[in-house]
Amino acid sequence: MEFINSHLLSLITFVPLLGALLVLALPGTREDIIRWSALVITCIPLLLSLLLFAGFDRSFAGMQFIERYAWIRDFNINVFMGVDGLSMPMALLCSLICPICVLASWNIERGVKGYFFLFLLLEAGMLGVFTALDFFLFFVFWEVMLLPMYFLIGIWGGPRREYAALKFFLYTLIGSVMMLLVIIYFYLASTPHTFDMIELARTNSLFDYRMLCWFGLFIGFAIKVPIFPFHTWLPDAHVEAPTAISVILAGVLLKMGAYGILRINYTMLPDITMRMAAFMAALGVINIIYGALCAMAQKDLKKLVAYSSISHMGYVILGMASFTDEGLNGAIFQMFNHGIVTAMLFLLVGVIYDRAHHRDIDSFGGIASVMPNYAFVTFLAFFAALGLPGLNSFISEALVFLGAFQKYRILTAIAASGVIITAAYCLWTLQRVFLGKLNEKYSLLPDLTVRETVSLVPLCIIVVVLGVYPHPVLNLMKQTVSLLNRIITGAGI
Amino acid sequence: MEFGIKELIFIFVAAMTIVPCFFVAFSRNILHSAFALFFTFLGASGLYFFLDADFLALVQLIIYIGGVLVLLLFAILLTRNIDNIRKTNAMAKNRAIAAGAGVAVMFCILIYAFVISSRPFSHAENAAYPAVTIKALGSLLLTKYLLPFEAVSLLLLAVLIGSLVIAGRLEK
Amino acid sequence: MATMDNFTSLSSFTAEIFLAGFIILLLAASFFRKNRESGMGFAYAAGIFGIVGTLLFELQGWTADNNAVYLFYGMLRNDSLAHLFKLLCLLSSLLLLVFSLVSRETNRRFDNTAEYVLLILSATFGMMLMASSENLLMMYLSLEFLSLTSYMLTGFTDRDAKTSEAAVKYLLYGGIASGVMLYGLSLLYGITGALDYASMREFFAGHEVSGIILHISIIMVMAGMGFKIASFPFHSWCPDVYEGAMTPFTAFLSVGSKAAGFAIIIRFFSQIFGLETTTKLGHTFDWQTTIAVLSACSMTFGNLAALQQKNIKRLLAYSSIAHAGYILMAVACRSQLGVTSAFFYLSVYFLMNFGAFLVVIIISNELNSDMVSDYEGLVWKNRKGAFLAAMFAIYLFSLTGVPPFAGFIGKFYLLLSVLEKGRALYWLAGVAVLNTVISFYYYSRILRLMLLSRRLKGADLSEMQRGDYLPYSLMAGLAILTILFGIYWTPLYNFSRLAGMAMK
Amino acid sequence: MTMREFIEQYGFIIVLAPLLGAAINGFLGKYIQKRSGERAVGLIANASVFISFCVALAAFAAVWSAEEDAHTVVCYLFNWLNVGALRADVSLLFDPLSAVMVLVITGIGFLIHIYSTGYMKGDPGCYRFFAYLNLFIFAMLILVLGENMLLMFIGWEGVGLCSYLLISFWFTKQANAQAGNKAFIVNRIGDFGFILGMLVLYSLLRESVFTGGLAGVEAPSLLSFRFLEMNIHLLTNTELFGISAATLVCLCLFVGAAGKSAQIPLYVWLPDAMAGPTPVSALIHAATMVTAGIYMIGRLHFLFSMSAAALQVIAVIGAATALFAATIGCVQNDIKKVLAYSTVSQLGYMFLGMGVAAYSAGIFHLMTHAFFKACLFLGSGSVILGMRHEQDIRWMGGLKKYMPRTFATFLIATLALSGLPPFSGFFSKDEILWQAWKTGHHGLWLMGFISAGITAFYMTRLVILTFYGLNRLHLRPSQDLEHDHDNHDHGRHDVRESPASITAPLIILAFFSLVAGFIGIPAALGGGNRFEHFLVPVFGHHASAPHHDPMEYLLMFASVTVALAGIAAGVFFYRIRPELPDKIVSRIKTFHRIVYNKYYVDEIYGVIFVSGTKLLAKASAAFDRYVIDLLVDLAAYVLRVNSYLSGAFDRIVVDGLVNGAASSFLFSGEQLRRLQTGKIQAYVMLLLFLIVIGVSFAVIM
Amino acid sequence: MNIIGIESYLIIGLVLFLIGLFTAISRKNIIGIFMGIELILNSSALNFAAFSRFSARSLEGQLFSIFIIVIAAAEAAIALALLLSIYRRFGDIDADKLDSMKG
Repeated sequence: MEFINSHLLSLITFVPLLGALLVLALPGTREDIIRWSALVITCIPLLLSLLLFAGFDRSFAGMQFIERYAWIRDFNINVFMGVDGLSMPMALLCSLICPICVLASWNIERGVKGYFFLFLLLEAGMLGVFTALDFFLFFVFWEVMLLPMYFLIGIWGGPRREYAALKFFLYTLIGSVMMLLVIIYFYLASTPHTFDMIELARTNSLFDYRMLCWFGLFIGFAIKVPIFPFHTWLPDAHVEAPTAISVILAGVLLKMGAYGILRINYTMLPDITMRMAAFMAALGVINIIYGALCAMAQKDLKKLVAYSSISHMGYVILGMASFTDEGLNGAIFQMFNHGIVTAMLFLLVGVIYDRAHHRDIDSFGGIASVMPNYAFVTFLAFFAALGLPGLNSFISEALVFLGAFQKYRILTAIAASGVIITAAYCLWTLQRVFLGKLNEKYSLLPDLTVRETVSLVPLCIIVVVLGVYPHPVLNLMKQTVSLLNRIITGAGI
Repeated sequence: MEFGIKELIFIFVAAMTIVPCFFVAFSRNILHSAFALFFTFLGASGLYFFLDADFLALVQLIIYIGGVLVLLLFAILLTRNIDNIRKTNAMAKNRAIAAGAGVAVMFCILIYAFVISSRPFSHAENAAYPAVTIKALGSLLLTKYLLPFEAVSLLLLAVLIGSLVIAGRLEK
Repeated sequence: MATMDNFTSLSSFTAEIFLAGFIILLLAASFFRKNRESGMGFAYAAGIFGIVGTLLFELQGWTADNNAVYLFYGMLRNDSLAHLFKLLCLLSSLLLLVFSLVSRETNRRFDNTAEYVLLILSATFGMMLMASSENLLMMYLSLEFLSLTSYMLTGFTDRDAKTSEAAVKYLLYGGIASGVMLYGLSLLYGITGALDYASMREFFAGHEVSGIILHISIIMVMAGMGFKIASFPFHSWCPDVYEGAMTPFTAFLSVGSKAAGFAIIIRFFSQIFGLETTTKLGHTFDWQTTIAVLSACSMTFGNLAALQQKNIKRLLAYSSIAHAGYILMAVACRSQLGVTSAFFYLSVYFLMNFGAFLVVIIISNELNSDMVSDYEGLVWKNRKGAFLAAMFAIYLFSLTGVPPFAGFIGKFYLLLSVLEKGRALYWLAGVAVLNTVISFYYYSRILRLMLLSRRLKGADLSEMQRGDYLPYSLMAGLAILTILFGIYWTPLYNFSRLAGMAMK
Repeated sequence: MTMREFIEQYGFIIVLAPLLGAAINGFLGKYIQKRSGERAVGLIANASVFISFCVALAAFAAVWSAEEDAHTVVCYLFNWLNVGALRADVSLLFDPLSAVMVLVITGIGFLIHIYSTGYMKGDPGCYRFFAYLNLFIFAMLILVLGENMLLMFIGWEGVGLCSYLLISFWFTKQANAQAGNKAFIVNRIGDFGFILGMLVLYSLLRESVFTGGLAGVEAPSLLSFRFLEMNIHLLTNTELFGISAATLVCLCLFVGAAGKSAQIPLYVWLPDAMAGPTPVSALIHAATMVTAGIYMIGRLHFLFSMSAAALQVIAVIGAATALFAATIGCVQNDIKKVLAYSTVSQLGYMFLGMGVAAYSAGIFHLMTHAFFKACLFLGSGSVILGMRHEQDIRWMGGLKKYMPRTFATFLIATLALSGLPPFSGFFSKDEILWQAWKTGHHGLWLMGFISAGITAFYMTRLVILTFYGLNRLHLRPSQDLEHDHDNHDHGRHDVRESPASITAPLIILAFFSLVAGFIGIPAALGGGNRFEHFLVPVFGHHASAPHHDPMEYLLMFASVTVALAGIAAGVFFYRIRPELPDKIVSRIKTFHRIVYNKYYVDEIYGVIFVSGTKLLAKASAAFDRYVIDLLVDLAAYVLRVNSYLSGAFDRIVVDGLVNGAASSFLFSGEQLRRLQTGKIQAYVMLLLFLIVIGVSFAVIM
Repeated sequence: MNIIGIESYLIIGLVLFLIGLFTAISRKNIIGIFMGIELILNSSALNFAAFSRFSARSLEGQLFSIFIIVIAAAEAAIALALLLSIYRRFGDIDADKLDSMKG
């Protein structure tokens, strides 16, 4: 037990990696064994991260569960992992969503072994990004997560999957390549050459070309969030990716961009971040309004949900740019909530797609009378998406508004108007799909199967519970956020 | 600068090297250019004599004229039946003009460079330069430059085998 | 550093002597074997034995305390850089022989294999000389040695019109390029009055030389060397020869001869003009920017031209031009770390490129076509197709320079050495990074055809027979090394650091 | 243990009971209904509301009996949010104002629950209906009892959600679904205003309270009402965007109130909300939800009284809505639509009351209105049941004989609404008019006075057309029968009185609408105005007007006469000379059509807002797909090369815009490739050419 | 500067080199190109000899020229062999016809 406690993070990150190799070794024909073993492998990090959650010290702002192993001595690169209030919720979210995605990818027939191998690799990459504290390790995990995603979208995706996969990879590659330059520059500029993020954060005053580095990093992460001008890959990637992959894509991958900005831009270049705050806030508001408007005009249900993710991530950016405790806490809580809500939405889209084999909103109608349970869960998901008070997204949106209003009065007012557009397209979609006269083509659609319910129910519970009692997640991040704010405002003066 | 009989012959030999060169470049008949090449090589060996490099001149005569030129003649004869030898040497018009321009520019630049930096070329006055070079060359070859000597022998062996194999397929 | 005379230096020249002796032995043996058909197995076995022998001698002769020793009156300089590059070249010719065994072009109905092996061994001999030559004559001689043997090897089989056309093009272009280099060398000899690098370096340290003539001679010398490593201005032969020559030999050209070319460039520039030390000459004659410009051009040209290639070998040719540009970037850094990362990248490139060509060979054995479009739906054909596709994916991603693979670490070191030079070369790092993105584009076209599209086009693949496990285990080995060095690359780095330290 | 301790410990039961009821019916209702029928489901729902009604009574007693100063009882549950300077707890605040509201909600709610068991008999979705209804009661109680604005906002949106679910209860019909959508979105616009108000309030308070930054002081709950009441003076002199902070906050909050309580700009959803079942209209769209806005203003009266401008705006809009809605009410033919517009008009009255700072009068009118409007709606429900779901009053008539009890209760409620003396409507409406006049808003008094008359007129018209004269069901043109079931017996069908479960609540409500007025008899008429006295701890003392101001009697007399005149006009037009209205209508045809179509407000909104946003959405989606895509990504390249991939349209667009970033790479790649001509001498040419360049550069440097 | 000085050798060498280059580029016949190459090699051999006489004043230059000549001979041998295989394959030795591989 002591071993597990002292090596918790490396276990969480490398268990899926070993699992992936195990899956590779299994016989390709026995698909059921592969599926069940994949499920078990993804559940292990979930249990471990629950252990992490239990053992996490809420009152301490710095890094916990620190592990450092020498990797390449000559260049002072070491496997340095740790979690703090910022990465803890994200790791929890990631390890929670992965088993659900494995459940959702039960009906993959083609190349099952390859699929689950890549999926477990992806999970290892994602968990690695959230726990890595060594810049080189962070970059390696960032790209390791890129590869399986390319194939998962490319091979198991929809009709225009190749184009979508390529676009996804190229966008992220451009971003990460810029990041690589900045990483190397930081390495060379730091006096005892080091990749250790905390060390770099401490001695960040001595780098020059600060604006250039800040933008190099920011663009790399903005592509991932995605922020307005760089978002065009998201709708394509989502529409073409299989259900489980778009759940992971929206649920966890989008958070990496925001996490990156918080973890690197904020701590290493605080003065520039302070100066660029208004710019980020404006981008956030554009994301909210533009995403919502685009969502309203979509015909394809999955594309609509994709644009809604862009809109919700806009809140995160706005919250981050406010440098107030409420705003930043709201932003990180919104990252967590959005992960849960979008995962539900994509699962639900997957459910209807498996039955009707198309996602055109207008050709559905009156599904509620045929599939009541499905209707109930979708209503809950959509209402959580539009930020109905009593559900989890409202709290994060309220916090973001309360936090951001102090610094950007007009911008936040415009962002608040986004609430109306979001409500409009959510309800309009619900009405076109669920209410109204039953389209007799769908009169015999089966309701939720056991597998689908098992994957959806925990998410519903989280959505409602966090809405009423948000402390379990909010307490995690409070100390780190106040530390982060102090750094930024301190450096800004 | 004195202008004795030696310089006169030198100018003649230099002319004998350069003028046939132009024939090689511009003549329409490949055979004519081969002969022009012969005179150029001859002129070059003459120039070597003026540099007191007598062994080198002989090597030039034997290998270049005896070996390389003969090979070229073989090539010409083997690849063309005699009758239509005339129009063998066409010249691609536009490429020629461009090449000419390029070469001219290079010529001016290099002449300019030589004029600017002629000083470094003539600095090592002190070292004695042996009149008869054959003995010195021999000893130099077998002491300091033994390795290149052996390496070249291996190279010639490899070339021998290789070209035999490639050319050898003729009869099949 | 001791300068030994001929006989004493023989003792540390054992590897080359063994090889030369073996060549002559093999020549003699081939005369006495009459029957032709069993010759193929015997010749390749002998060749491999020869190379392995030389390798063993080389390793045995290598004293790790990298004290550079001048052999044959300063003709050669046996330092760790020379040893490492010799190792790399020997391994490339070893793989060339093994690939020739595997590829249908060169194993079954290929009559004079003995001569083929002989030429390969002599080419190797030439490369070993190139790695350690410290004298203009020796450098030119070894360069010509490799070039001439390569012309013959390119045109060796008369399989179709392409090979002979490629060989002639290679010969003509090589002849002119090395002629121009020779003229440059003569000018250099004229300026310094000496043939060996050490005295040239003293000359430059001592005398004030006008930049123009030096610049011109260096550019002309670069013509010959650029031709060898196929970097931008001197690359035109590369696509045609790569497409025309037999695939095993193309692989060898893209790695072995390129590595030898780089050995010459590194040695030529660092020994004559010095690395770290800013000789008086340093500031007047800045060869760094020239090479930086060359590197940027060849990177960009190589990647852009490869965007729409139809033939896989031509595509890999342009990619090798681009990679030549990347390595030139390290040379332009003019630092010991630069030399180290150049060697590191070359050894990683060795793994990826030979792996990629092995896949190309096996696929052309089955489908006998080099068109990229014939790779469509490879992964869905059968287990073998899936294995090939997976391996090729690993190599392609490594060639792009994406982290979990060794290619990324190579590029990482290149960028590190470039950025370490401060403001001067930031633009070069930017160009390199932009090229990485462009390069992914054409690598992904192959990936897309092989893995992503579900249309089963082209002939179907034969199942994996029991017999031919050699190529697959080799491929797996190279792939594992590519991944291993992507994760833990300290051993490889320690070796390449030795190379860096050898150069002052 | 005293009533106060009981509430402090177990006050949350009032909220928990309906939640449990909703949960049980929601999740298990389907099985309960299948196994033991609708009665059981109804029973669960009624029981839960009854429990919360009892606790409400206990709370009322606790608050009423409290000594002089301790008039508020707080039942603290748990800390909900504690982030940075924001601290919000989930705790319930019982004070005279919320006690009144809770009594109204649970009391009328309970009656309506009983009524619904009768009304919804036979409807398969019964369990769903009761679950939503209980959820609504829970949300409304949270709204009323919330100790801070955030908690109130949860209730605020919660009731919006329930009204959406209940309006589109019969979702199979597209119209109902659209009505539900409309209601929620308009409410959402209101909530946007509410959020803005909250944001401004919070940020200004945060600045003034935490001038020295947080520094670990135990953060007070900034948005809790008690804290606001104590520290609202901090906002007196602060400015924001050029207007005084208090006014800005009040205006934003009023937008929220207008959205929820259907005032002028945002009232369009209420008439369409009649698509829901009648008990829903009664409970939500008459008695409780729509009054939330007034309650909010009452709760934050100290804030509103700080800015006279805001109060003026509220008063004006209130009066305007009253008059405007009354005019539309006169020409509506659907019984529920008439009552809906009457509700809008009465809400306008309440806002007028609030606008002239007569808070207790506003709340008093709220209470009385809840009783008689609920009674009217339930009465119309039983009429609709009787007439086989026919809602158009033009085809009714003569129901007096068949439904005596419904008729009696309907008549009492109508008289109360018209404001005749003995009934509660008179006292509350008159109090408001008197306060309007007293505080100098003579113009607003006049508008209120006229709309009182019109109210009397259309209510009489409604009563006469429904209950008096001959039954005109057979005149109904068959085509507008859009709903399908049971119109088989076209001949005379026997209209029977509704069962006891429906009429009993009617009678109770009628009794209250009669009695309720007596607790608020103004001093002028010798009454102690105990209602206002009860709310003093919340609203503080009014400037005690001089007793027996003669003007008050005059106004009272005037309002009674205008009510009688309205009734007389109604009787005259529809009882004595029934053909007259048609003649008038034919003469003022266009004007009548405009008013009948609600001044085409819905259509105008439709064109400007709804289709406007849709157009904007389409524009931004198109912008996204073409302009950004092409500039940034490699679509151009991939599509051009892989023709089988690209659709015809994309190809046309893409080829047209060849200058995308991707295609520039491709273009240069193409040219460089063409450089490779295959001719050896071209290669050497390139070599020569580049050497020349290199050399000339060397010379130039 | 006397006539037989380094300058004249330089000029002769330069002219030979440039004419060789010009021939190699503009000739259509492959043998013509070989001739160009031979000229270039010859000019550099001449250069080496001249520098060894005038500037370096040591025999190394001449030795270099000898090696150049030897290698030129080797190259001519290979050229002939490849030329024959081209002739057998294509029927004629026109350089511009050798463009089957391009792009």
